[in-house]
Amino acid sequence: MKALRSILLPVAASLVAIVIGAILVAALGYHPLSVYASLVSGAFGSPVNIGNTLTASLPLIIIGLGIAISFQSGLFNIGADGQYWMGATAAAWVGYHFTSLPGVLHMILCLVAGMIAGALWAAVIPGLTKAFVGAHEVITTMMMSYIAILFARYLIEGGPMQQKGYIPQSPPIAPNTQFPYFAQGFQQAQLSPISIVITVIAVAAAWFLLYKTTLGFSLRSVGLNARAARYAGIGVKSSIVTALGLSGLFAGLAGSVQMLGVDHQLLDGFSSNYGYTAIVVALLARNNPIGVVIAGLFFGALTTGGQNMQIASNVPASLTDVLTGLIIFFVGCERIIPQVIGWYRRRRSLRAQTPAS
Amino acid sequence: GCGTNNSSSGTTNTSNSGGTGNTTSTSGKTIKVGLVTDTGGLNDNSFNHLAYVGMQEAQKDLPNIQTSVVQSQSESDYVPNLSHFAQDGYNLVIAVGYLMADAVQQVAREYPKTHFLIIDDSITGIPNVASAIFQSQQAGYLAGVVAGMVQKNHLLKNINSHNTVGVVGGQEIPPVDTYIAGFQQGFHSVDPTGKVIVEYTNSFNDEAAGSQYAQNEISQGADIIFPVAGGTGIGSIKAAQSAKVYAVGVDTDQSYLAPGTVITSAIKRVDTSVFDTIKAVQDGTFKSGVNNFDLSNNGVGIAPIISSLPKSVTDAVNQAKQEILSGKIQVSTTVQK
Amino acid sequence: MIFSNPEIWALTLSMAIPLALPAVGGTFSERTGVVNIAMEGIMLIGAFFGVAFSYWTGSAWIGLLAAIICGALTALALAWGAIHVSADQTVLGMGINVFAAGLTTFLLNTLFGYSGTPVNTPKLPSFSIPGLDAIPYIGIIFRNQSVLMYIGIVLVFLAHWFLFSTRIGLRMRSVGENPLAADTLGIPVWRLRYFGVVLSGVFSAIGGAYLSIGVLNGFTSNMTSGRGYIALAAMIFGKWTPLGSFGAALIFGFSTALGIVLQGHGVSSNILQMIPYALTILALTGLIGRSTPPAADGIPYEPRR
Amino acid sequence: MENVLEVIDLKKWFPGVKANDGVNLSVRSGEVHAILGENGAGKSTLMKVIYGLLEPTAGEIRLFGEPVHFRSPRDAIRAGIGMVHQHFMLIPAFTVAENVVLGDEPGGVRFRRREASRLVRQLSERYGLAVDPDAKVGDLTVGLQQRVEILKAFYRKARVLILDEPTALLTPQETRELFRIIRALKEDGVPVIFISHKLDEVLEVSDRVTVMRQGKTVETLETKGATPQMLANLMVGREVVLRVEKPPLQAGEPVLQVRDLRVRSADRHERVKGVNLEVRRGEILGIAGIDGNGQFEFADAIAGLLRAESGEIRLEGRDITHLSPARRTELGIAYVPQDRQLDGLVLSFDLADNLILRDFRRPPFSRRGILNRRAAESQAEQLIQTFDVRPPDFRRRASELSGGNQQKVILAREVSRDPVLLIAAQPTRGLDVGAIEGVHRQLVRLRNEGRAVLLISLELDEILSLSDRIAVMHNGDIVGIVRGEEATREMLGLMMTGQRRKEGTA
Ligand SMILES: Nc1ncnc2c1ncn2[C@@H]1O[C@H](COP(=O)(O)OP(=O)(O)OP(=O)(O)O)[C@@H](O)[C@H]1O
Ligand SMILES: Nc1ncnc2c1ncn2[C@@H]1O[C@H](COP(=O)(O)OP(=O)(O)OP(=O)(O)O)[C@@H](O)[C@H]1O
Ligand SMILES: [Mg+2]
Ligand SMILES: [Mg+2]
Repeated sequence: MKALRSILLPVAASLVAIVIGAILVAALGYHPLSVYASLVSGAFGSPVNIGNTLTASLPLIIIGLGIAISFQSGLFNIGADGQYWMGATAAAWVGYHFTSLPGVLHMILCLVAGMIAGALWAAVIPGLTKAFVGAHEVITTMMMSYIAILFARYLIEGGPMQQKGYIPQSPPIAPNTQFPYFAQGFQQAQLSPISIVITVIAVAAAWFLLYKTTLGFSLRSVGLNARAARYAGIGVKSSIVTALGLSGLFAGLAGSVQMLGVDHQLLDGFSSNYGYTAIVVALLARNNPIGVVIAGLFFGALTTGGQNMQIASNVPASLTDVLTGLIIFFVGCERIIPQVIGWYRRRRSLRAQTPAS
Repeated sequence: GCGTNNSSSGTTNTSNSGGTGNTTSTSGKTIKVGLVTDTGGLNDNSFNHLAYVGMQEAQKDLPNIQTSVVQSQSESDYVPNLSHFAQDGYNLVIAVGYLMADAVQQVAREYPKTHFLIIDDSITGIPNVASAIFQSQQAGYLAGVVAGMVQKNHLLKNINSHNTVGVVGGQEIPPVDTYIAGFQQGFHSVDPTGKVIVEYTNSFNDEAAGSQYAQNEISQGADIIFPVAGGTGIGSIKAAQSAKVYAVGVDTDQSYLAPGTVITSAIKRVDTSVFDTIKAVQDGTFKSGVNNFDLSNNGVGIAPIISSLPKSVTDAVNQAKQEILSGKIQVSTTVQK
Repeated sequence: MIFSNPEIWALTLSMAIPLALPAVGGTFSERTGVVNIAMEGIMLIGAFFGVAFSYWTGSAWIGLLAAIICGALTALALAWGAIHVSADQTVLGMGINVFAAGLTTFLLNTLFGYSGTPVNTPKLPSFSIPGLDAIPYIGIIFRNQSVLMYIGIVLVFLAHWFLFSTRIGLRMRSVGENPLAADTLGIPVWRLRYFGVVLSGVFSAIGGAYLSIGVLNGFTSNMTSGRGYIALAAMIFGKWTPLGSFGAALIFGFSTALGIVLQGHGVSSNILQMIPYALTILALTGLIGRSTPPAADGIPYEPRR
Repeated sequence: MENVLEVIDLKKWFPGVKANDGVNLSVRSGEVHAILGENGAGKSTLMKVIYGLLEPTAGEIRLFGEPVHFRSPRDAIRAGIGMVHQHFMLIPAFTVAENVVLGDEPGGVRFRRREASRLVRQLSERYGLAVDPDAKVGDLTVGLQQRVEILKAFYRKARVLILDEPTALLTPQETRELFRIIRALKEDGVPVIFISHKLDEVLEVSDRVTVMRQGKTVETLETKGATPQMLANLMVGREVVLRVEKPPLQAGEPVLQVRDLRVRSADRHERVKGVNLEVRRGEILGIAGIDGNGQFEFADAIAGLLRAESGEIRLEGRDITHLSPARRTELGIAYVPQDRQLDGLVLSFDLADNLILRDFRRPPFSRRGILNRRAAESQAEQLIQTFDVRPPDFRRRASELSGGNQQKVILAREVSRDPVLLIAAQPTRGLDVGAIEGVHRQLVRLRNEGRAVLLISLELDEILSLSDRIAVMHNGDIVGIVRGEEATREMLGLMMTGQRRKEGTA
């Protein structure tokens, strides 16, 4: 019953947002049904579209897992975007530097490098300063994120990672590190089955870590009541550093998976604000790893579908953001639905009573 | 929010992409053209917008052209967006920006029957891909000559004795840096001891930052500002206007932004290249490979120079143009630091 | 050398104002107990409708008024969700940010087309303060600045006085610290929270209007460029006080100005632009240390009646 | 005498709990009316309903004969009801003066801070509740906070005053002072509703007593003629043992040895100033003292939560001065902290998780970093049964339990760890007599099993009835140590104000 409720409510709330969005769309002079139809078919209408939706979802899911871990530990890692960039940068560097390594080993090395880079980016400055000086992590992670993006850009805009020539981009990573697509359909969607497998493993790992290990238990205790955790002998400072580090580790993993599976080289346009969308993903998922998967797929579908909606119904893509914003807002407000139902029931039972009394 | 009330009135004057084809004329075969912007979007005040303008012109002036636009939200949208048009049987798909080069190569091979045009990158060896390369350093050079003349001879009111011009770049990337490199070279060809301050805002849509960077350069004595930064640059031009100094526009004739302030603009005819390519596809004369747009085919150039400047400036510009065309001057594409 | 260049101070101030205003706004909201990360979105709303109404009515002042009203209405939506529905305030804020970015870009494109807002849109006046502008160095700071900058500075001080020296300010803070305690003393918790959030919308919208019709006269999509998020940091940095937020905004404005002024000497602009972020971290760890939010910040208050 | 306040067949139901289920109460003008009842009997709920904080499910409230329907405390305050809340309704970040005047501040638009300060100083002098009006409430000891809470009620000059456990944290002197004020109010005809778990206080100050059990009022009787035993039995509904039996002391070798310990509190004040102390196997050592004299910092330092500035702490001969709290936990220190909600529990964890909070790193609860939930559940089942935690369901969140049951959970966890040393800080604060009996029995059982128990309490009666030896702390130092059976209230009271006494034979 509880589980059913936790699925039905967000769905109902999304419906409310969709209806309000439809009114808005109609007011702006578009046909709401055709707009929504193209949104849905853009996201799921063909195998390639589904592939594209998945491709857009995977980084959101992996980063979202990390953010969920930080949230559960009572920390607001707002700088996942920078950690994601650092992961991608490290993976790219390892990917084109060591060309003599055997394929699988090289791939693993790239992934590990990305994870370490992301983890360090979050753990060292934001983590240690939070633990020992009390520097607010919202500020430090945000600032470190801006720094990361500028740093990555510096590397390829005239810095040491720029490929010879004119365009600011790193050399491509070695072919044996690029995740194979196996089939034409996957290739079209830039979706490697290996990326999917890694994402599934990441989800399982995050879930296991949070709910089945002593580390997860400590982190959650600290997140819910740091004082009680301290009284119980849990190291709050080390938990803060660990939580931010883990959070960055997932973001870094996402960056390296994106590098190996999709981009293959570091580019100026690598940014896509995944780190920010993933915050919403984690929040809407109530920081539950399984929920992160659902929310991640949902946002992936919205982006992919939005692109299609533009093409099919000539609605500017910014309208998807309007809809997305409404959906986030109303899913956030999902509690209004049982409230309204309860209020309605009470009124009805009141009305039923009145004649009797 | 309060947007709903206002926006309903907006439907009357929507000027967004035309979806319905022009079917009034019967001559010319019907072709479908799709435009994929990079993440800058159509309001980038730069090449995405220009490509769109070119496409709209084609729709207006040529018969039976159907157009559609998709603005990419992230770099991972490039491949799906390009494929989408190709799959839908579009005859020509236009990709704006060198960032899409890889995506175009991949998709073009998958859809050999679709024509592709990529702006700002040179792809060769794929029979269905044409590339438009702009020698924007040449446009920058001519604009630099104008600025140099003004500085050296103090041709305008309020020009100080610092002989300094300021460049506000969006980011250290080729489409920006080529302009700047040419501008520097052109400026120094006239005024070898003058100073060019080059700064980058690292953003293309922050008007306020553009204004502030310009103000800083003005405070260092610069009295001609050359922004190469899309929307950010608009702020720079406005800053020049309120500080009563001068500006050089970019990409398109930007004198409308601040008449009397913008002395000329360095122009890159992305719109022409798009228009021409659409026409070529319709006529069946599509040519793959690199199409160079430079001074010789008026693919780049400068906008009319402000009338308060003497003819000597126009003469100097014309002379520089001749020298470039004759190969006597080679314009560099790398910024001097 | 660099610091003797008065331009750096003028830049500092003009860059601090659009951070300080939303930061002060956020302070009002969070001091009454509602976490507000929607400053970015509300700034965009203010910036866009400021320009739009300025153009439609031909008066930048009406534009400013429209910006304030639209900002307040947006904040009202946040307040409703946060207070009446007890929804997660971070989610709501994120939703508003995404919504506002989409809506303003969408309206920009549909109402004004892709070439942007008309260039003949009126902007608010800029002027120098007579007398002040004659003083060397200081003078430059107050030379030909937007009227909104002067208003902004006054607002910051006014806000501080309001929050810490008036009866209603005391009550607002009590609601953010312990709403149950305030309730038992007969203080209307919800009403004050609405007031705080709406005030935050007003301040953020003025901050947005400062960008679009204060220093400029046009709107470009996403023109706030993350200033609302930096303002969030400034608010925390300033320990949830208006003067502290202003101080943090000044530090940030100064280091950004430093990054600009240092350019053109061959150092990569990417590296120079890290200065404000790096300095903020340094200042935070070195000078400021722990900053504790209002005790009930982000916790919905549901009277169990 | 007229009835000022009448409550008629009042019901207040929460989902799953009938907190008030048929309450009848009448309070006459000029009387002190005590309410007695076990933890969870519904006393506070009743008061909150009267004060407008909760809306009744059914029933009627009459004030001066008129039925009233308060929608919020605003209405109740207007009608002249004042209340001291059991759980402090204070704003730690505000000053004492700000807390007291909030809602009725001096000034127009501007808040006249100095005037507020003056008013509160006057008030505190008039009522003998000394407290600095400009101190931040968060910096005050809980005892002082209790005074602020009482001052708040007096500031508003109520026509009916509700005091929900006002004395839980007062010193005996302060309690006496409060009773003086209550009697003065009574003279003025202001009725006072007084809630307390301390039967002697109820007998001392009240005119009538209403006893509540399981949400219902059981009986109202004249205080004259009632005895503690009689009241206790009425509350609990069975025979209660008011004094715990202890076999004679079998003290062994020292378990805890503290030498010259100096500790600073979190706010950098030196709170413990060179304490020397020993606790032996098989004894309960009680620390008596007025709140704020360093006893809780002392306990924190032994548990490892505060750093020792200097000095030495030894556990079973081993130097633990610099070990982490986690290491000390492993070595056998158990700790029942003073504030159960803040420090003792993770309120949104369920009971099973709360019960392994200290030991989740050890087998059987985990192996190699992997949790074993089944072990946690079976341990929870067993503890819940042994300690009679209600409701007996380990899947419940700790937040859903009443305060007394929360305390039982903490105690169960700490006692079950087989500790070498148990530190219990205020283990029965706010508990009813029945629950206190249970806690005391557990402490004595541990002692009898040969463990060392360090009991810190502000309740002299608790200290006196349990301790084998009593150390009195004043101003960060031990003033003296006396044997439990030799100690008297008067003797301890004197020592607590700082009068030294030659160390006895203890
Ligand atoms: N807001 C609430 N929601 C649900 N149950 C509640 C709520 N408040 C109180 N209860 C339940 O109502 C019952 C009565 O609680 P109440 O606080 O009135 O007891 P009490 O007699 O004051 O006890 P104590 O002596 O411990 O203060 C308890 O079982 C408690 O758990
Ligand atoms: N703000 C206050 N208002 C009224 N009484 C106070 C206040 N602060 C402390 N006291 C009284 O003074 C007593 C001693 O308190 P305090 O904690 O300051 O100890 P101290 O002896 O001054 O220690 P230290 O030497 O560390 O300052 C307390 O028990 C309390 O009764
Ligand atoms: Mg109670
Ligand atoms: Mg003192």
